[in-house]
Amino acid sequence: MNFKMDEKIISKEDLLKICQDVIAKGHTLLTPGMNEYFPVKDISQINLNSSALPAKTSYKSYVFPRSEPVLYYKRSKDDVQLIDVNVDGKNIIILGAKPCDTNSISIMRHLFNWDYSDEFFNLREKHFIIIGLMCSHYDEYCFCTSVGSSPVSDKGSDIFLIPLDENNFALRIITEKGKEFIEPYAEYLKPGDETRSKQVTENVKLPEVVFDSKEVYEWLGENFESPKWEGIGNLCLSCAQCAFVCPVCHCFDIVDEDYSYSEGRRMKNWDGCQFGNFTLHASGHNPRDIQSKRYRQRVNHKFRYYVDKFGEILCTGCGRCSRGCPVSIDIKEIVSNCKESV
Amino acid sequence: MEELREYAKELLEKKEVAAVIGYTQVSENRTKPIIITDPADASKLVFNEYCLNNLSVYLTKARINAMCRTKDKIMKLAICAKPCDVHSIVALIQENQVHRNDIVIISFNCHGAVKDFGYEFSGENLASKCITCETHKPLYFDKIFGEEKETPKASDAALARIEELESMTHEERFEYFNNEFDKCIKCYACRAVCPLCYCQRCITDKAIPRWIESSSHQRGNFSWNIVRAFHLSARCTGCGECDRACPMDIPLSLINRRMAMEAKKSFSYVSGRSLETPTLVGSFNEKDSDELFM
Amino acid sequence: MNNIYMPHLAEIKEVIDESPDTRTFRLKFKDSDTAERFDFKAGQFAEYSAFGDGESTFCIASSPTRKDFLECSFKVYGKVTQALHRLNKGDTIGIRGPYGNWFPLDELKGKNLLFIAGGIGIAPVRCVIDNVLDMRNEFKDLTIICGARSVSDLIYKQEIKEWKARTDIKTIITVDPGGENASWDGEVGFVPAVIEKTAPPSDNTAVILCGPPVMIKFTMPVLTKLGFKDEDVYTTLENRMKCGLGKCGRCNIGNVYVCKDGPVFTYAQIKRLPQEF
Amino acid sequence: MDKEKWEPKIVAFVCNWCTYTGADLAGTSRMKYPANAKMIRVMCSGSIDPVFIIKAFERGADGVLVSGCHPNDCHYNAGNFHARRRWDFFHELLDFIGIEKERLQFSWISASEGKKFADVIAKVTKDIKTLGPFTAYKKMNSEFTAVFPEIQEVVKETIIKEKETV
Repeated sequence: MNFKMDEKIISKEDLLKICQDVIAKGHTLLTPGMNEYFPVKDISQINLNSSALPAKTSYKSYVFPRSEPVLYYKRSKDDVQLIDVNVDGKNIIILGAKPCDTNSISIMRHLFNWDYSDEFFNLREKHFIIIGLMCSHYDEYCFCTSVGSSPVSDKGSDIFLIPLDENNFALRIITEKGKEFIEPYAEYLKPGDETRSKQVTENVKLPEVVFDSKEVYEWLGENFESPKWEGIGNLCLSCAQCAFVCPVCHCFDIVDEDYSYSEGRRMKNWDGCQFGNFTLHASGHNPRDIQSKRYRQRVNHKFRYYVDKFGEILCTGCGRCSRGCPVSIDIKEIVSNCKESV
Repeated sequence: MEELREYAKELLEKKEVAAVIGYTQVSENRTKPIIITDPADASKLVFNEYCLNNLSVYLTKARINAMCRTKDKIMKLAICAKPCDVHSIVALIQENQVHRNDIVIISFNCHGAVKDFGYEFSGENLASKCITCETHKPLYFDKIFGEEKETPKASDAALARIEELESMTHEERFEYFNNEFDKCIKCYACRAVCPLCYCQRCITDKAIPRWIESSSHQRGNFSWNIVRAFHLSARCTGCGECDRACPMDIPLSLINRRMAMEAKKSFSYVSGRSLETPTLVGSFNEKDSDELFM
Repeated sequence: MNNIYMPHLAEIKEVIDESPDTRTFRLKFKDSDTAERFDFKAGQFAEYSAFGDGESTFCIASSPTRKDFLECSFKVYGKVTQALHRLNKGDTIGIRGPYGNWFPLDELKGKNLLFIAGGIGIAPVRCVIDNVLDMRNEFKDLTIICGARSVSDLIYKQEIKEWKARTDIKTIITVDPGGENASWDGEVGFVPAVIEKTAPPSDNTAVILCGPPVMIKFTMPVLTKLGFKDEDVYTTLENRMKCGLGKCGRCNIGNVYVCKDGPVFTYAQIKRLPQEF
Repeated sequence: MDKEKWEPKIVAFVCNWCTYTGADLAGTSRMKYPANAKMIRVMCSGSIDPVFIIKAFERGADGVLVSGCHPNDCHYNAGNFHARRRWDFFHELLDFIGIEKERLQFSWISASEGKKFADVIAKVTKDIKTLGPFTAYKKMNSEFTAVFPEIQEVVKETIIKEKETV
């Protein structure tokens, strides 16, 4: 399944032609803007800029919507009728996804598929074609290199683009799905020049590796009761901004919602482990009753528990959580300084 | 700056306060909140145009208040507050959430702050609340630092936006706000950063019965944002933290500002300005206008 | 599409009031095919839905060996249990399940069993007891120690009567001091104290322990003192759950998802987990 | 929907001590007023949380009436004074968000003002009728109505039935 060596060159103009065709076919084409990945209506909206910061939110909501019905119900006097929902398998092409985002779906896939498979996730994911774009800019919050990724990583992409110059991209076909997608457009592809793209990727400035994930893993195992957590817990305000902008956070809630006396639906909504009532039992008992425990859970889940369970770090190093945190809590700083005494 | 650090150190050393809540520098034009309990850490304190957080939100947190109660004595809490943050503190005192004698307000002569981290301080990048600010010197304080400086001039874009919205038809406004609220992901960051959203259990967390749907679809978002705005009307002091915290850039403070304008117009009341007057919605006057009622 | 969140519909065939705030539903699947296929083991749980109010998690209280109906018992606490409490005979509820792991009865064959239950914790234990009683000759001595806050809070009075009537099980029922009434003929005292007095010898004995966290906290030192090994004490964790499928992240403690890796754990396993339950 | 036939759905939150009794008087006096208002009795106009009104809109109300005792007549002395300030803000807020002021109306009706009650209901009904159905808010329920098309039908049927009974 590895087509890594299959590299082509495509001009920006031709790439936009492909986009035009994709939109004309009625597929959804997402591209990152300032705040979010948005569906493109007109190709003039497309900005293939490798030096932009990640959009404020990832395209997680297209595979795992923030609120989605899982079933509808209709109650009558002595009966209940259930209506199943159908996930429409609309093709979604994501153009210009950052390497820190392309990774996310493959990380979440483990969770949604161990033992029971969540078809809501799978059906949507199946119709995703991710065209990644090399990233050439980082800020003080980026740390993809510390979690095993990199701005030039094509992991998770179906097709990966590397800007060679202003008007040309090197196009790597990574997966079978990517190959299938690009095949009809073979006419636009010119033979590739690997040395050129290699030169570009090698010259990309990488964010500094600030922590070793194995060391963090060890430290977390030994420092469950560290006084550090209390310090962070005092500052954290218990919103779930960090979880909701995270490309891989996946916790959810299931609630029923009545529309009228007899009809309603059951919703699957995003939920965040930083909320006080996330683990609150009906009896009033709360295993994670204070903020420091909740923050500890967040860091542990990302850097230890998920590794134990699925062998991958639940973090892509995009830095969104820290960039947006209202009280500037920086997860990178916390894990990289973990060894320092309080 | 040195004076501030000395003062904080002194307070902590004399054990007058249990902690100093202040700002510390992260990078060139970025600060973050810090809670200092060790006098040695007082040197980390800073105050400048990049101190954006409204720290009074910490005053109502149980875990912060717990720090003040030791076995033998109850200590005060020192807080660094910009003059506009003092308004929030005043509002909290008015609403009996904080007692004036329990806190030490360290305030500053302020000449504005930037709209968000990462921007250079200039008239163009001035926070919207600073443009109309009339209190460059705090109304209440225990200690004041900093010198008086001129605030850069800027045009009041928020007011222009409100006026623009007011001139629209109801359908247009409804559509505008519905589209804005539709972006909401219900992370409740606006609630978390708001000093006046101090309820132990928010109405959205109450499930029996569930008045506000927890789902973040249009309907649930609309209800939540109306309720948030209503609960803050005539209480909001305009610190603008909700705007800054919102990851989806919903213009929350626009609505708050509009409601503050209503309070000023109909009741000549501005929230958080005086310790002597009761809060507007917590009190009543028999002579209030009956215009609304048939 | 295979919707893993889609419950099966079941009809409430009988409502049994166990105590003022605890009820047992006897349920029958509307679809006979589902009823046939719904196979579970002692200790597993299910998600019960009251449509319009949501889903709640509790164990299946009837024995897997008695297949003609399914029973569940719940105490009125929150939104969903209140809604379930409002339902009557003939109403419809939803069931998703069975989820989680189970008490390893096959491994315990040939051993003595000590069942300890407190309050509503008797529900999962009852499932095991009934299961064990249906293959009584595979186990050695059985002892049941069951506690409740007061006589009226004691649930499964009917079943307890049946167990007491049998000579091949030792049944000890206790209520907390002050909870007894004039006609009470059982023990009076907290569960740990009663265990200390009445527990069988610890060799070749496995313990199945369910109850409120505070009871477990005080019971464990007593069991250790009596010589029971942590590996032989099986208990269940009752974290808050929503999906039951190991997805929603609510029940995550350490590297386990209680809804999939649990809810049955030995005390030795629990000791290794972060203490967040 | 046929605008001629269309009848608005109005939810009236009324105070137990004055307006509800006033409505009673209107009824026992055999006064005629539109049957569009669904009355919800609450103990005081001060005890009506704005979320009640939002819920009413969510569930398909076209207009809401809030009515209580005249100032100084409150059974709890000051309930309606508190409410008066609160409603002022809520009304302004809804207006700013884009909900027409006529969708939410207020009145003071005492127990002896049966006639006023009938008049107020008539006025509110007329106002909402001129405004038309609250489609902007109802659009938010489109996902439901897509799954349960019969909801729309049911709504229509009841409207017609109601009209017949009037």
